[in-house]
Amino acid sequence: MDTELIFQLAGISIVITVIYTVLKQAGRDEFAFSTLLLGIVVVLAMVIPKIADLFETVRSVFRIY
Amino acid sequence: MLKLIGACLILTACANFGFTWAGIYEKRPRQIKGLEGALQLLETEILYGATPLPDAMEEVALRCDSEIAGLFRETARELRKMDGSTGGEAWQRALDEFFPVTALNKQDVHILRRLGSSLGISDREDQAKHLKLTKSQLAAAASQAEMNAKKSATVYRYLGVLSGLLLVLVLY
Amino acid sequence: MEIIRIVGLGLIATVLVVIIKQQRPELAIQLSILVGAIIFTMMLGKINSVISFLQEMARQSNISLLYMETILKIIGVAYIAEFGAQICRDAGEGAIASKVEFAAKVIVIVLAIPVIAAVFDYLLKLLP
Amino acid sequence: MAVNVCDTIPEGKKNCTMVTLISREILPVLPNRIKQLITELPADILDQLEEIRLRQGKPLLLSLTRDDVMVTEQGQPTTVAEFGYVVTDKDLMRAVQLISGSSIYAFEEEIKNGFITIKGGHRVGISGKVTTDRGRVKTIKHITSLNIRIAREITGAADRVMPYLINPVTKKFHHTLIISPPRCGKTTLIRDVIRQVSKGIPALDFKGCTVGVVDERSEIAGCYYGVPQKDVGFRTDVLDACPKAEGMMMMIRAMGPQVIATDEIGREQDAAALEEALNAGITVLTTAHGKDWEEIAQRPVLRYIIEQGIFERMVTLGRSKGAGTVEDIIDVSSGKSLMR
Repeated sequence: MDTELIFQLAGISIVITVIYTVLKQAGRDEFAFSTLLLGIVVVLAMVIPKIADLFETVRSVFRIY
Repeated sequence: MLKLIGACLILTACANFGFTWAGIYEKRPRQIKGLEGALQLLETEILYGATPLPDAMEEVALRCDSEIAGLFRETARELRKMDGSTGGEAWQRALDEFFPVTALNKQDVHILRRLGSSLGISDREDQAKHLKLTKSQLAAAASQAEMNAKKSATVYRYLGVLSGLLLVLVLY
Repeated sequence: MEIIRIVGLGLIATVLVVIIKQQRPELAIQLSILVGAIIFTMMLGKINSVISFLQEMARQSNISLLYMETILKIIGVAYIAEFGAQICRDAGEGAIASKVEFAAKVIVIVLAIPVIAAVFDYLLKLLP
Repeated sequence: MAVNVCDTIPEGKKNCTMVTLISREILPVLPNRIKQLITELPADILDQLEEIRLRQGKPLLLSLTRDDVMVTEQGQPTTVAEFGYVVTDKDLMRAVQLISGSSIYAFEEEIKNGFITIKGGHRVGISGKVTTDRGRVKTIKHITSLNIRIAREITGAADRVMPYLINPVTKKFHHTLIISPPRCGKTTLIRDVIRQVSKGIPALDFKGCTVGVVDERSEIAGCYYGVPQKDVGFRTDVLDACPKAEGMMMMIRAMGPQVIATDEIGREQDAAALEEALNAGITVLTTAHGKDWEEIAQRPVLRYIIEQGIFERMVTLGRSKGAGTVEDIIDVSSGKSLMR
């Protein structure tokens, strides 16, 4: 389940990169930038729970309360 | 499996949207060019044939680009009703009806509307002048539209497919 | 085999990150964070069993549980700090990485104070 | 003995035809407001309607058979000018556009001549500010007056006069001149004469013959895009809006008419063309403005024509019993009135 997430994230990153390039080429710089921002937010939203998970596990494993 | 089908549906829908959008951008210069040609025909009808407006409109509708023939056919129909509306009014009404089914934007329609107010109210030379003016305005709009289309059509095509892909990836 | 899975994952992720990094480093970083987090999480389960074993040993050999727990805490803090600092360094922010490491060191010392105090106590008892 | 040609039509039929005629052919060319006002008028006024006059800034005026009447804003007939609906410049502009079918450019020639013929053969007179080009009328720029003349087609208007115009022995149509003051039914009469000559009259044992109509002012046949809007018979060819003299020559050359009909002769070329027609053995039917034949004879060209003895019959019209009263029919060779 976790490996899937990596590919999903990589896919999203690549697609966003291409969209950014295409829009930039068309001269829609502001559009391109906002797409990028949106992409980062989406990716962050997916990554942050994972990090939270990790920290939670670390805390429980090493008894840091 | 169900997920896969859904993903395919989303992808095709988004791609389709992109292609349609691009299609509109590509249609506009073509339709403006068609309009230019049609107005040329109308000018010929008026200047050399002195054909009455309903007949001239019908003639133009028969001979011009099929995509914009509707505008002229509709005007001729409105005029033939003889319900006390002038050529200009018939033209405006036809435009209102015809505009939503075209790729023309507000600016183009504005040019055409301005033509309507002078349609059929003066002698041949004057009519020809008005038509020439409209044609030159349309020509400017066409070249601009063409440039726009070149840039935008590909972008929208890409964007459609890619946004579909993105949506699938985010939701998967 | 767990290791094959993890190495495979790491390689693929590396390739992807390298691809993305050329265009959009900010997205590449996130990807690498995710990969790191996932591998870490996978390994934590194993570490858990090691720690349980250590605790069992400590209990049998009558070592004070306080020390054991302090050591575990310190290891945990070190792990997390290392994780964060590595990522910062990956992204080219060496300064932030060193700050994170510094913070980790301070916290480790703070955590270690009871142990150090105990050591001093013993030393003072030994030296009359 | 004077006869009103209008009397020959039954009263009921006339009523209904007039109202439907107006609603079908006149109302579509009027701007909405005026259209509404006229629709609301009582049928007996519509029945008498001859002209609708639109003048910018002046009350809307309807000319009836005997007098004229204005219309109030509420659609009531009135004779007080102050109460009448005042025609605005917008009304006129719309009317002009509607009359020309929104194609003023198509009627440049007609506007130069001062009138447009609309569907149904009704003529609309135009006046306003004229622009000239090297001394000739180029166009009427600001049209400020319109006169819509309702062309009445009275089938059978010529029933009373036809027996006098056809030779009872040879069964040939006489050379005829119709003399009439304006608005006395001259055109109505000549149109019906043409129709009867073209179709033939079984009662008089007269077989129809080919008629060529040179309709300089589009009045006789009321051509709309070249198609006669009035019934002028099926053996009739119409040269619409063609100068008379030239038109007659064209007809003689190619169309081979047995009778040539024109309206309002009076110029020298007309006389020459008439002679040409006579030489070709063609019978001539024409009209002239005037009260009676003494008055006509004052004008040199007409006098010359009459003195040549071209015409065999002269029909005089008047208004003594309403428009279209046949006052007299004269046999020119003997100078006697045939109706007394």
